[in-house]
Amino acid sequence: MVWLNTLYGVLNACFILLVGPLIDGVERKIRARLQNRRGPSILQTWYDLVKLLRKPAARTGVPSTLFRLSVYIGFVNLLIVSLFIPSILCGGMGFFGDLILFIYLLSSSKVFVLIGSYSSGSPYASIGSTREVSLSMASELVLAEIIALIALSRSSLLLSNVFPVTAVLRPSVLIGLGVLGIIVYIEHSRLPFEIGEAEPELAGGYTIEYAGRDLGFILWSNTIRRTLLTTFLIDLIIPLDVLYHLVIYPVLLFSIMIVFTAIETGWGRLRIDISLKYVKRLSYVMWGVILLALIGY
Amino acid sequence: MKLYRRSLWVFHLNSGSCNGCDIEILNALAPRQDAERLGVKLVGSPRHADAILFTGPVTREALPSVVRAIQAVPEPKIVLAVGACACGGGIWHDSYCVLGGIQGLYRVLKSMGVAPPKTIYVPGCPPKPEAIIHGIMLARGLAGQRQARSEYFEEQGPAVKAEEDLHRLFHKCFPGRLPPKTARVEWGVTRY
Amino acid sequence: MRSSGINQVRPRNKYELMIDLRRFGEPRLRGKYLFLSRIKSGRLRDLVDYLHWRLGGYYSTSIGVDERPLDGYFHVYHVFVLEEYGVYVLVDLIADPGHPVVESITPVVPAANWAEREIMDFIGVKFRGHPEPHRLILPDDWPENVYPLRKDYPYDDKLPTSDKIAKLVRESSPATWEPEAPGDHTVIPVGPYHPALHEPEYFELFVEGEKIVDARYKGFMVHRGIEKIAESRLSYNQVSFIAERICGICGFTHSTAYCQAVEEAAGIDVPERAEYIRSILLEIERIHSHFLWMGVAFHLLGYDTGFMIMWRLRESIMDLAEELTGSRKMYGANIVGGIRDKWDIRDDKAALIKRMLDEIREEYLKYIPKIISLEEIKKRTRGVGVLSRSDARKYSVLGPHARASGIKTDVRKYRPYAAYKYVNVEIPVLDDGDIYARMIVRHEEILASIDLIHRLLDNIPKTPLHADTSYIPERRHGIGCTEAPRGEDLHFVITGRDNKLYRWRPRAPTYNNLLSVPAMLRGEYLADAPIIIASIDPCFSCTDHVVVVDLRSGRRRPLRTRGVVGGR
Amino acid sequence: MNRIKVLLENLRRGVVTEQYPFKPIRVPERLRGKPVIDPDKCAGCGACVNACPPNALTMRDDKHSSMRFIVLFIGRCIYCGKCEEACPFGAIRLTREFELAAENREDLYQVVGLRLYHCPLCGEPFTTVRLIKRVVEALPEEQRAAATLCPRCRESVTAHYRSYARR
Repeated sequence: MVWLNTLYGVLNACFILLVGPLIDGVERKIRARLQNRRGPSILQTWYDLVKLLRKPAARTGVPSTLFRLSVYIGFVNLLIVSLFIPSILCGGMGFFGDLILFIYLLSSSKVFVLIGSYSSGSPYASIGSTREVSLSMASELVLAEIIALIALSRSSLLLSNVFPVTAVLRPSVLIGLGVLGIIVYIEHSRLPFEIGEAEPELAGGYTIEYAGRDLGFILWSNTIRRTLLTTFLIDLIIPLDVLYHLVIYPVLLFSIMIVFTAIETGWGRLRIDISLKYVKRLSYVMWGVILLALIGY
Repeated sequence: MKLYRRSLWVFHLNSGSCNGCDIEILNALAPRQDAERLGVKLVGSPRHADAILFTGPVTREALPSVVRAIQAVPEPKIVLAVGACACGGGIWHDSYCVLGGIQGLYRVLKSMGVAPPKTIYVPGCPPKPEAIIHGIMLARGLAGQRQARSEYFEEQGPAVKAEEDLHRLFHKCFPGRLPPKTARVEWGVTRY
Repeated sequence: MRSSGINQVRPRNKYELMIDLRRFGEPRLRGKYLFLSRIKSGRLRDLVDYLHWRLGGYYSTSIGVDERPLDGYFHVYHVFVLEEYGVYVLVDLIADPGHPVVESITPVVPAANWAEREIMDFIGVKFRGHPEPHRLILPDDWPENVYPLRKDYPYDDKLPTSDKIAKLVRESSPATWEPEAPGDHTVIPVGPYHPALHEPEYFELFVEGEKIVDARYKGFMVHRGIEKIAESRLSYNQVSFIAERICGICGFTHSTAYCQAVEEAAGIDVPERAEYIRSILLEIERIHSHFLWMGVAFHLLGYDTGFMIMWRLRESIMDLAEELTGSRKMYGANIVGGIRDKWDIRDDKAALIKRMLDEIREEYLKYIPKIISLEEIKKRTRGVGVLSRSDARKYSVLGPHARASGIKTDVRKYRPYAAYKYVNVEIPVLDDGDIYARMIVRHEEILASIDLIHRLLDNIPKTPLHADTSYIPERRHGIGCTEAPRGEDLHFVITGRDNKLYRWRPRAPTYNNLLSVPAMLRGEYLADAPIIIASIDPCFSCTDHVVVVDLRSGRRRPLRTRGVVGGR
Repeated sequence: MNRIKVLLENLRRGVVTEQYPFKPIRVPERLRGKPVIDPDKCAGCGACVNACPPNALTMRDDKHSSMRFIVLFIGRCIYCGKCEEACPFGAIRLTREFELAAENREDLYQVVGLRLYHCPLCGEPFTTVRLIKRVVEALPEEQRAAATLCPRCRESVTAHYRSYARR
């Protein structure tokens, strides 16, 4: 069974790797249509990635090892996550405590890139990464709370045991899923919470000093991260069943992303302090929800 | 360039332009022209860029920042000189405070030992957004060049004959009795 | 100050004003211009104080002219606008070429600071008592004692740039990329290449965390030597094209102001039809400029959909301009004395304009109330970047920026030019002084401009398009003012011989408006900096042959290029 | 809800993007595009060169080859149309062409080379054969011969003949 799970894991990882940029392409098309534009081809993000990966990384003047390595560490972290999260196939290399590892790797993948970017010394990069860190710290706290809630509800720390959390229909779980939806949206760094890159303010923010291949991996990581977060949300909702995962999962994945895009298109950017306030409020709500779960609802 | 066939990220570099071209560049991304559909994206950091949309006649004051920004763009890069100022210095080409467009900049780059990158000229004052898009497509080898050098040189034979006719006309009317040859004079407006 | 019987009585009209000003020098009245020459020694600052702070006028700009070929002296003209009397007072100071020093008026009128420094840079006249007599506009590697606007300096003299290159090589290591931080604050450079600006300009923001402590503006990147080219190479009618290229957004207003200045100087009466066409094109330009601003503002607020909508609507205006003038942006219609023949607006075009404008208005009104009621737009514009009325007066800001701070000012209404003489112009004024107010003022102006074009088109008379301009007298002074989309735009000319200008000095509205930016930035969030800077609709290329910087008072230091900025 | 209404309004309008590089766009009648010199009409008088604000049009006389070159550098042109107004022969006009991008700077030039005309008296070249020919054709019979001289010689010749008349 181990080899089968390994195979499942690898196939899942491949799926995530491939579909991440594709979803981004679809999103760009949708966004364009909502703005009366024709928009790029849905493969455009892939084209961009291929181009970036073929370009040399040109790390002139930014010699720090951290700067260079952090991108790849972040990417590998996400790759590991995609090995044990069930996505298109309902299986993976699960092990005890992978629920904890999931949140750890997911957040560390981002933090690594931010630290690397901070080390470049560019003022925009440092402001961008500081902002991004403060927001993702806040939102990951909420994510941790949600995971605690899930672990509590299904009394397990094994991903394959907690999926789907909808098997226990309690008010606390439903609220938790709702909050998770919002947190996934925030973690996607979509408008109005897209403040780390903030093109008009920070000229690309934390990505400013990266070029070529490095930048390609950052972008790829970002799409994978988005896909993984959404996958986690979907896994919690639909049953852990081959057919469900093969058919319903991709449909849900794309429709959630499209809905998110539509929401995003309608928003402007919030300022960091306002965004943080929102996320903190969510955090308080989650504490309440955990209490609710503890008393059995 | 084959690498940029499907995707080209551009960085907009203004070296002291009047804004006309810069606004038209932004305009190329607006819904009507929507350059994004062609895989063009405007990026905020020169390190992300594949190509530079270069505007302005290069003022002396902007020169250091311009050179730095150009050097920050990783190879292989394409420079699109957008507008009359960038292509040939525009109406300020000979002013004391400008270097006269991208050629002046390249002279500086050469003196620093940097080879000028591949350059596409997009004339216009300002060029229509479509003209900029055409330039971008040309740079990527996706569109053909419409503009070509045209030269015309008058044939010698008929012209010499006409001149002789005119001279004959003169000598017929003024046979002999002419004043002594006047001093050599430079006539005509001669501008470089 | 001495006081006499005459001092107590406020002059009632320009003639009384002229008699009144005899106390200070020799006044000479010619039409709208009150020249005041031979200022009595020691009375200059009293005079300036009187004009600027007591008579209700305001200091506009200063012009340095090298008139050595004419009368052997350098001249400095301080221009004061006295709307109440309908005159421009030109205080004419003379500097001896051997020892070119005149008294500075900056201690009395701080707004003159930069104009005087510009004269020091370009003409080489020194100002006695100037608080910061440092180089302002010319590049750092410009040699001392070379003054480009002196008549003996060739316009196309290209000084070698070798110093600059050496410096570049020295500084090319990224360690010097960041400017040093003064004290404990982080310095965030905004520019020279910043996606928010689209022009090479450079702000330095001193921040603590996300809060801005102070700001400093450093410009001069777009100094292209326009004035010198116009005075040396171009003829009267060619200058209107270079004037148009001062700015790629509001170029036509510059060329109109220039033409008006020459027409004033030469006493040319522009035919009515040309005036109407000028006004129509000016209003089209205003609409496109405001749409552009709205789009950029939404983009800076992260609301890209808004940007796309505004620029889509603007595209119709651009089409209209292209249809009327043959170019989307550079209309090229103005010549001294009127409008070029091909640029006539015939009846079929008039119908087209009306139809298109109605469509644009209808669609615009569908969107804009919804967009400006969006939560994040409101949150980030209301109460942000506030400029109080008194501050606005202090910095003497212009245009929509001033109108959003409760100041009633508009050249079109109070000093009407072109066809604004024949129609009533409504000007929206709000008191809040924040970004939201500026947005609403511009929104109202778009609608007002559309109405205005309709009225202008209804009344357009049938007259020739341009007057006879074969004779333009020599050594006449003229001032042309227009209301650019960003505020009052002032052009000063002295006519010359050989179909050429003797002196031309444009002053763009951003010149004044930029002064207020650091004041608006202090204490705001860093994330709001781009929108605050953009909220004045800055046009650096307009301003930059003459540039303004606000440093906190008391800070005296020459400006350097980035990389070597020290503490305060 | 305004947020959604804006997007719905956008959807109602639909895509406005043109197909540009693949399909031509509508170009307005008056568009001021690339200036083109008709070399057959051009007489090399240099009126356009004097009118051109940015010096996109330049003129150079080459005595060796006895040619006058009118050089139009489109890269510097500001499309003001002054040359079109100035040209007495209607030889230069602005077309509606705007796709002027070129990979090579050389491609942005138009050169018109015309034969120089030499004054029958002093032998100095001062303008083009074509211009003199056209001037001569336009003048009444009795003034034609004088028009074939360079201005300086014409002055001295007329002075010479005037002195004859006075005698």
